[in-house]
Amino acid sequence: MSNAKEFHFKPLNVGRWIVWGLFALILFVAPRIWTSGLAQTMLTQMGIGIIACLAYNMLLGQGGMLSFGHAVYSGMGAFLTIHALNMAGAGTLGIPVSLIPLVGGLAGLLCAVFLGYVSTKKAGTPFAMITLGIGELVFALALMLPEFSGGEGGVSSNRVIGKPVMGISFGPQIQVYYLVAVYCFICTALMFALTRTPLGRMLNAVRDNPERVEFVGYDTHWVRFMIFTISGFFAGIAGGLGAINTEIVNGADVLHAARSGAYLLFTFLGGAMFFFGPIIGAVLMVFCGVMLAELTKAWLLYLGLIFLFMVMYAPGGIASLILMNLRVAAFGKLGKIWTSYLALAGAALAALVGAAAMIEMLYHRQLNEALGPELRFMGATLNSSGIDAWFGAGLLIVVGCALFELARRHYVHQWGEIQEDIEKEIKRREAL
Amino acid sequence: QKGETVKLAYIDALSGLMGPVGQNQVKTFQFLGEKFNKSNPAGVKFEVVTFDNKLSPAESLNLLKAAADQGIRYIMQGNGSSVALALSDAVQKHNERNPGKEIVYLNYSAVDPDLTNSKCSYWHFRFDADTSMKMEAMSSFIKDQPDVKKVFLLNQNYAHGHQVAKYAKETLARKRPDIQVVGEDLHPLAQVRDFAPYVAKIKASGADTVITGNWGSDLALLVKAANEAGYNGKFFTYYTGVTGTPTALGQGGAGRVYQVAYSHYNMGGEVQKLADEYNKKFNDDMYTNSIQHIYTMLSQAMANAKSTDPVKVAAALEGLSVKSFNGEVTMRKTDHQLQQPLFISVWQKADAKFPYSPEKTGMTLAPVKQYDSYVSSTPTSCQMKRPG
Amino acid sequence: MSDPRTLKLDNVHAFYGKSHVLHGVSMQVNPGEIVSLLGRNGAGRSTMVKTIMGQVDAKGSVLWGDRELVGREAYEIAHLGIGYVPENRDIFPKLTVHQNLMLGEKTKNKSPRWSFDDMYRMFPRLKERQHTEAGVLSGGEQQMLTLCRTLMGDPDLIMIDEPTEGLAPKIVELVAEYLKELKNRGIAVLLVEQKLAIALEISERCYVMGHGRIVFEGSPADLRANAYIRKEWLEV
Amino acid sequence: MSYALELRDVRKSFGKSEIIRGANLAVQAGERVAIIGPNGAGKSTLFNLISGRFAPTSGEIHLHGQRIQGKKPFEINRLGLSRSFQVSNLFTRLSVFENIRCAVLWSLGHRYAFWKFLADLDDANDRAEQILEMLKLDKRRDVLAMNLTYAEARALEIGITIAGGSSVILLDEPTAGMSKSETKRFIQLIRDVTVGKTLLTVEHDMGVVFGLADKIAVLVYGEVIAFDTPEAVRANAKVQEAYLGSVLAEQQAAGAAA
Amino acid sequence: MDQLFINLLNGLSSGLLLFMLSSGLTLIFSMMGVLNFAHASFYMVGAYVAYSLVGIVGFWLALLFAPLAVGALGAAFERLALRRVHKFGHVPELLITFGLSYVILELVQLIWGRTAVPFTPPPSLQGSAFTIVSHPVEGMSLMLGKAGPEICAAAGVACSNFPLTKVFMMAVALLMLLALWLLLTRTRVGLVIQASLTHPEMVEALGHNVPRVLMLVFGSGCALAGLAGVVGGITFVTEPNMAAFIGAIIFVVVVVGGIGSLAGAFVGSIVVGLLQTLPLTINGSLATLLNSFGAGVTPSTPGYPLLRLTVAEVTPILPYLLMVLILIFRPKGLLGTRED
Ligand SMILES: Nc1ncnc2c1ncn2[C@@H]1O[C@H](COP(=O)(O)OP(=O)(O)OP(=O)(O)O)[C@@H](O)[C@H]1O
Ligand SMILES: Nc1ncnc2c1ncn2[C@@H]1O[C@H](COP(=O)(O)OP(=O)(O)OP(=O)(O)O)[C@@H](O)[C@H]1O
Ligand SMILES: CC(C)C[C@H](N)C(=O)O
Ligand SMILES: [Mg+2]
Ligand SMILES: [Mg+2]
Repeated sequence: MSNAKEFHFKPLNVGRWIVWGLFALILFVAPRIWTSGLAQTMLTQMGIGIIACLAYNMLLGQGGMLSFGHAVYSGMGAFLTIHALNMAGAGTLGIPVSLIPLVGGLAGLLCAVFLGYVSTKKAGTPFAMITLGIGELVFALALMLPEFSGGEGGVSSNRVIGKPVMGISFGPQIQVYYLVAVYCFICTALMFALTRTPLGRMLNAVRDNPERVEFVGYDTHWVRFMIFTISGFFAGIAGGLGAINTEIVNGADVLHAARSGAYLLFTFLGGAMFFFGPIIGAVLMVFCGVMLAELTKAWLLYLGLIFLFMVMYAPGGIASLILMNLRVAAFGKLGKIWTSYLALAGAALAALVGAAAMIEMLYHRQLNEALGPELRFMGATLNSSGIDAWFGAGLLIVVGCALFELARRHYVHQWGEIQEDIEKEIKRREAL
Repeated sequence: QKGETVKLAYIDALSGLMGPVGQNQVKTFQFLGEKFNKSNPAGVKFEVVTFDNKLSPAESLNLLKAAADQGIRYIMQGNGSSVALALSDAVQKHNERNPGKEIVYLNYSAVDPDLTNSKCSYWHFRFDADTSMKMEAMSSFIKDQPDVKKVFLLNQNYAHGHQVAKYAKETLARKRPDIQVVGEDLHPLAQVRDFAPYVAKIKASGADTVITGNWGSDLALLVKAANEAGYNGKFFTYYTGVTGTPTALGQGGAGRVYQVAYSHYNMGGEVQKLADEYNKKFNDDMYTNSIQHIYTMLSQAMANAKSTDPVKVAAALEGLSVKSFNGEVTMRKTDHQLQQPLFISVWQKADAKFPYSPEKTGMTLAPVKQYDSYVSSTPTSCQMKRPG
Repeated sequence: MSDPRTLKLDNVHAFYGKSHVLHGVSMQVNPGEIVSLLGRNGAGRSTMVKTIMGQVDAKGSVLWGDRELVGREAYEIAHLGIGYVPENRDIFPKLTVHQNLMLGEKTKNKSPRWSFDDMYRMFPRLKERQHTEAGVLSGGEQQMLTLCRTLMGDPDLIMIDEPTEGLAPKIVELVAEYLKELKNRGIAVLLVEQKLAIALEISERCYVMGHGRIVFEGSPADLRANAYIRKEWLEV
Repeated sequence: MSYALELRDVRKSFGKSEIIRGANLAVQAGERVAIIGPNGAGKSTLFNLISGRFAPTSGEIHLHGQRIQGKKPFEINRLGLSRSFQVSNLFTRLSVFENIRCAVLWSLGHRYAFWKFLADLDDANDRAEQILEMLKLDKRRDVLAMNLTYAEARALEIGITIAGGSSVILLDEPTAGMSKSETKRFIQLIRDVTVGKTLLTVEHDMGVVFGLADKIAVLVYGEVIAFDTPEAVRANAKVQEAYLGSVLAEQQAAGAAA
Repeated sequence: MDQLFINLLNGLSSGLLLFMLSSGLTLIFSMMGVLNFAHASFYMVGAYVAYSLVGIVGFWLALLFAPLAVGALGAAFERLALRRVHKFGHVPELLITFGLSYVILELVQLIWGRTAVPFTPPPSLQGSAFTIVSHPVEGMSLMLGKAGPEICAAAGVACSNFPLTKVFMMAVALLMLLALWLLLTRTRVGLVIQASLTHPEMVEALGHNVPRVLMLVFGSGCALAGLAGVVGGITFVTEPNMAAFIGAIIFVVVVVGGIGSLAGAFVGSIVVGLLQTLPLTINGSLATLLNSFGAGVTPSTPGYPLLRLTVAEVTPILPYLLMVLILIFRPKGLLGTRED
C-alpha cells in the first residue's frame, strides 16, 4: 500500500493527444474541403453550436438538469456582444473584435448568476419548469424593450472595425470561421477539463444522488449553481460568436423557446451521456436546420420521425451507437458483423426510399399538384397521380421492411453472440 | 441578354405559421413566371428557386449565402419585416465585401417603412406599399366617413403593429382632428386564442371603428369575437384577403370589414383573367400581385440596361415607370419605394358585379374607393448611399 | 395430474441480459410445506424467486400444478395464486399503509382467507400507522407491510425473500410464528433466509444454492449434520 | 466535560405524532455505541436528526461542544460527522473508485475547485485507493456502483461514510441482509476503519451489537431507556422486556462471543 | 362594470377550457411521470376529427366519437412507442412526445390542409346565451338569449352578448371535473397507477396488469384533450396553429395548481384563465403608478422602458411570472402534495 506513493505512474496519454490533435486538424482543414459560402457559414455555425451544446450538456448530461431555457444565456450573450460590437465600431469601447465574444460570455455568466440562483435551488421537474418560465419571461421582456433588443427587427452591426490587423478584418467568412474554430477548440478543451476536476465530478454525483452529496460535505445547490453559471458563460460565448457571425441579433431567433428546444433535442440526439455526444448533436443541429428544409418539403415530418425512432431505438444517442461499435471493433469483432450492417443498411434504404417516395408524392399532391403530377425524386421522375408510382413505392416499402426484419433478426443474434464473447473475453482478462 | 436565364431566389417561410402564405406566393411566382417567360421586354427566362427560411432572420442569412453560392443574383422576400431588415442589411454588407457578385433584393410585401427610410439600402426595392402609405389611403377614406367618431387601435405587439398604430394616430390627427382615439392596445403576436376580453375593452371604450394591422388568425379571431359579443363597429384592416382569413371570417363581418391594399379580388381586366386562371389551376387565390410588378419592372429594367447584371439592373430600376395591373407605377429613385395606386375594399357577399370569391366563401372584397399614387405617397427620410 | 398447488422447477436457467445466473436448477415445493432456500450472498436465491415470478428471462420449465409459468407475465402468475415478497421491500412510498394493503387484494368479490383486520392483529404497529404514507415507515415496519400486502392477495404459495432483515429479534421470532401459522392454513412457503437458525427451525426441507446451482437438498437435520456443506456453501 | 456528541432532550414530531420524545445521550470521544430498539422506535429518525436530514422540533444537539441542530447536512458533515444509510445510497452511475473519491474531496480541502485536475490530486487518489483496499473492493474499482452485488454495495456505503475521515460516524444497520460470514468480516472491517473514532451504529443483530459496541443505548418509543455497557444492558430488566429476552438474541450474542 | 363582469366570464370560460386540457395532462403527468408535449396536438386532432365526423354523424355524436378516436390514438402511441422508452427515463419520454407533436402537426396538415377549416357549432349552439344590458338608469341586467335592438338601441344602453358556445364549454368542463373526480376517488385504478409510478414490477407481482392500466391512462388523458379540442374547435378556429396556441401554458397551469392534483389543475386553470384576461383591462403601468405618488417618472428616468410597460401589455407573461414565483416560494403548487 505504501508502495503506491513512490510509484506514481502517470502515463502520457497518447490516445488523448491523438484525439485532440485530430479535432484540431478537422477544425483546421474543414473549410478547405468545403469551400462554398454556405458550407463555410454552416461550418462556422457548427463550431458555435458545438460550444452551445456542450455548455448545455453540462446541465443535462453531466448534471441531470433538464433546462428548457438555455437560449436565455446564449441569447443574452449575443445581445450584449452585438451592443459591444456597435460600441467598438463607434469607438466608445476599445476592444478588438476577436475578444468581443468574451463580452458575450460575461453577459451569459452574469445572467446565469442572477437567474440561476433561483433556478438551481430546485432540481428535477421544478427546475425544468422554472427554466421554461424564465425562458418565456426573458423572451417576452426582450421583445417589449426595443431599446435593448431592437424589437422584431433586432440589432444589427458591422464586424469590420477599423484597419485590418495582419490582414484580418473579419469581413470574409473564412476569417470568422477561424475565429470560431479557435474559440471552439479552447472552449471544448476547457469544458472537457472541467469534467476532470473536483467540481465536475461532484456535479456527476449531484446528478446521481443529490441527497448523499449533502452528507459528504457538499451543498448541492451551490454545485448546481456554479455549474449553471459556468455553463451560462460558455453559452454566452457561443451567443457572442453567433452575433459576430450573423452581424444581427434578433430576439425572435436567439431567445426563442425553439432555440432552447433545439439545444435539448440535439444534445440528446448526439448523446448526452458522453462528453463528445453534443458535438455530434451540434453538427446535426446545423445540418438539419439549414439543409433539411432545402432537401424536402416534408422536413418537419422527417424531423419528427427521426426523433421518434432515435429515442425509441437509440436512447443513448448517436454517440452510444458509435461507442458500442467501437467496442466491438476494439475486440476485433467488427469483421464478423459488417456484412450484417450492409444487409441492414440495404434493406433499410429500400424501405426508406419507398416511404420517402410516398411522403414526397403526398406532399407534392398537396402543395404542387397544379404544376403537374410529376415530381423529381432522387434523380427519377415520379408520377404522383399514377398508380404505378404508388404501387412501386408501396412494394419497395413492403419488400424493404421484410428484408430488414430478416436482416435484423440475424443481426440481433450476431450482436448478442459478439457481446457474449466480449463479456467472456473481459472476464478472462480480468482473471489474468 | 436575350435568351439568358435569370434565377430568382425566393427566400421566405414555406413551413410553420406563415407557410401557407409562402406556398401561395411561390405558386404565384411560378404561375406568373411562366406567363412572363413567354414574352417579356428583355427576352429573358426567369427561374424561381425556393428557400424556406422558417420565418427566421438568422436562417434567412444562411439562405442568402446558399443563393449566392448557386450564383443567384436576385433574391425576393416579403413575409415579415424583421427578416426583411436583416436581409437588407446583409445584402448591403455582402455587396460591399464581394464586389462583382452583387445581389439585388426585391421585396414584395414587407411593409416596415424603415426599409425605405432610416434603414434604406440601394440594393433593396419595395413593390408593396408601406404601412405609412396604406395608412395615408385609409385615413383619406376615413376622412370622408362622418360616422367614424371614435377609433380603437388594436394591433399585434411587434414592429408592424406598432407602426400601424403610430401612423393611424398621426394621419388621423392631421386629417380628422375631431376623431377621438378612445383606446389603444397591443396584443402578443399569434398567441391570443380568445379576443373576447379585447372586444369587451373595445366596447367599453365606445369605439365605433377599429383600426388593425392584424393578419392571419389574429384578424379572423378578432372579428369572430366581435361578432359573438355583438359588436357592430367597423374594422379597417391591412390583410383581410390573405390565405386562411377569408375562411375563418366566413359570413361574419360582412359590410363592416375594410381592407387597404394595392389590389383586391375584383380588379377586372387582364389581372382578373390571370386570377381566375390561377384559381382554376391551383384551387387557390392569387393576392400577392406585387409579384407581377416585380416581373414587369425587372424585365423592363433588364431591357433598358441591356444586361442582367444586378448592378446595371439596379441602376435601371431606379426611377423606372411602367404600366402595371393597377395603373402607372414608379420606382421612386430617392428610396426605392414603388409609388402606386391603392384601393379600399370591403368584405361582403359576392354578387354579379363582384363575383370573385376567395376560398369559396361566397364572400368577396368589393372595391369602394381607389386612390391615385400621389394621394398615398409619403415623404422619405432616406439618404441613399449609392455605390461608387 | 399433480396437485394444482405444487411448484416444480425443472432445469431452469435464468439470465440478466446476457449474464447467465441460474444454471439448471430443479426443485419442488409441495402444498402446505415450508421450504427454505439458503446460500451465500450472490448465490442466486433472489434470482430464483424472481424467475418463478416471471421477472427474469428464463429457460426450462416452471410448473405450477400442470401450468407452465415460464413466459407468463408476472400479473398472470400472481393471479394463479403465487405471492412474492421481494427483498428490497418495494413498498409504495406515496400511498398510505392501508392503500398499500388494498393494492395487495386481487379481486374484491372473492372471499379471501385474510382480511385487513387479520393483518392489523398480526402487526398492531401497522394499525397505528395505517393512514401514514408508507414511505416514512421505519425499516422494520416496511418489512411487515410487504408481508401483509402479499398475504392480502390470498396466495397458495408465498415466496418470501429475507423477511427478517432489519427486524428486531422479538419480531423475528414473531415472523417465524406467523410463517408456521401460514403453513397451518395450508399455504406453502418458499423462504429465502440468511438467519440459519430460524430457517432450520421452521422449515421442513431446505435447499442450499451455490453459484446458481442447487448444491444440497434435504431436511434441516441433514443439513445440521452435514458440516461440509455448511462450511463450503454457507459459512466462511 | 465536552462530549463528542451530545443530545439534550431532543424531540421530533411528524404532524401530530411525536416520534422522538426527549432523547438524551452523551457519547464520549472514541466510544463505540450501538443503538438498539424495537422497529419504529425512532433509531433512524434519531440519526436523521443528528446528521441534519431533519431538524428537531426541540432540544439541542452538540457535536464536539458545538450546537448543530438545524444546520444543513453538509454543514454538519464539514464539522466532522458522517453517516451511512439503512438502504444503500450510492452515486449509481459513477464507478466504485469515483464514489469513494467524491467522499474524500471536501475533507481534503478541494471544495468546489474547477482549476485542479482530479488526476493530480495525489492525496485524494491515494486515500481513495487505500479505502478501496480496506473494503476489499479494489478488484471492483472501475465497476459502476449500480452493478455491485448487495454486499458490495453495503461495503461501499460504509466506505463512503468513513472516507471523509470524520471523527463521528453513524452507521444505520450496516450489516443488514448479509450472511453470517459476511457479517463477521464486516464487523472486523468496521472495527478497523473506526479506530480512534466515535461510532454510533443501529443494529438488530445482537451478534454485531455485542461484537462491536463498548456501550449500548436502548431506544424505545423515542426515549433512551438505557445507556450502559453491554453486560449491564443485557441484565437490565426493562430492556429484556422491551427488546431482548428472546432466544434469537441470546443465540446471536453468544455467536459474537465465540 | 359590465366590462369587468364580462371579462370575468371570459376569464372563467378560458380557464375552464384550460382545465379540460390540463386535467388530461396532469392525469398523465402525475400518474405516469410523462410530460406530454404532444398534449396540445391531441387537442388539435380532436377538433379536426370532430370536424370530419360532423358531416357523417352530426355534431353530438361527433362530440362523443372524436374524443374516443383521439383516446384510441393516444393509447396506440403509448402501446407502440412510449412503452418502449419508459425504461430509459423521463427525458426520452418527453422527447418522444416532442417528436410526436411534429409528426401530428404535419399529418394534420397533410390530411386537412394547411389553413383553417370551417368547423362551426351546430345551430343549437349558435348565437348568444345571454345579453348583459347595462342601462344608464336601471343599472346592469341579464337577459337570456340575444337582446333585441329595441332594448339595445336605446340611448345610453350598452349590450354585450355572451356566446352560447362558451356556456357550453363551461358546462362540459364542469361535467368533466365531476366525472374525473368520481373516477379517481371511487376506483382502485388510481392507486394502481400511482403505485406503478415507483415500483411497476411490484405492482405487477401483486397481480395487476400494469401496462394495460398505463395505456388506459394515457389514452384517457388524450381523450380528454380530444374532447377539449372539439369544444375549443367550435368556439375558436380549427387550424394547424391551434396546438401552438395552447402550447406551454397548460404546463404552467399544471405546475401552478400542483403536480398530481386534479383540484390543483382546476384551481390553476381558473387562476391562469383569469390572469390572462382581467389584467387586459388595466392600462396603467408602473410609471403611472409611481407618478400618481408623485414620483415624477419621465422618459429619462433609469429603467423607464420597463416602467413604461402597461399591465395590459405584460398580461401574456403574467402566467409565467406566476409559475416562476410559485416554484420558488411554494414548489408544491397551490394545492399539490409533491415536490418533485
Ligand atoms: N439485475 C441484475 N443484473 C445483472 N446481474 C444481477 C442482477 N441481479 C443480480 N445479479 C447477479 O446475479 C447473481 C445472483 O444474485 P441474487 O440477487 O440472486 O443473489 P442472492 O443469492 O439473492 O444474494 P443476496 O444475499 O445478495 O440477496 C449475483 O452474482 C448478482 O451479481
Ligand atoms: N417523515 C416522517 N413522517 C411521519 N412519520 C415518520 C417519518 N419518518 C419516520 N416516521 C415514523 O417514525 C417512526 C420511527 O421511524 P424510524 O425509521 O426512526 O424507526 P427505526 O427505529 O429506525 O426502526 P427500524 O429498526 O425498523 O428501522 C416510524 O413509526 C415511522 O413511521
Ligand atoms: C405578409 C404579411 C402578413 C406580413 C407583414 N407584411 C409583416 O410585416 O409582418
Ligand atoms: Mg437476495
Ligand atoms: Mg431504521
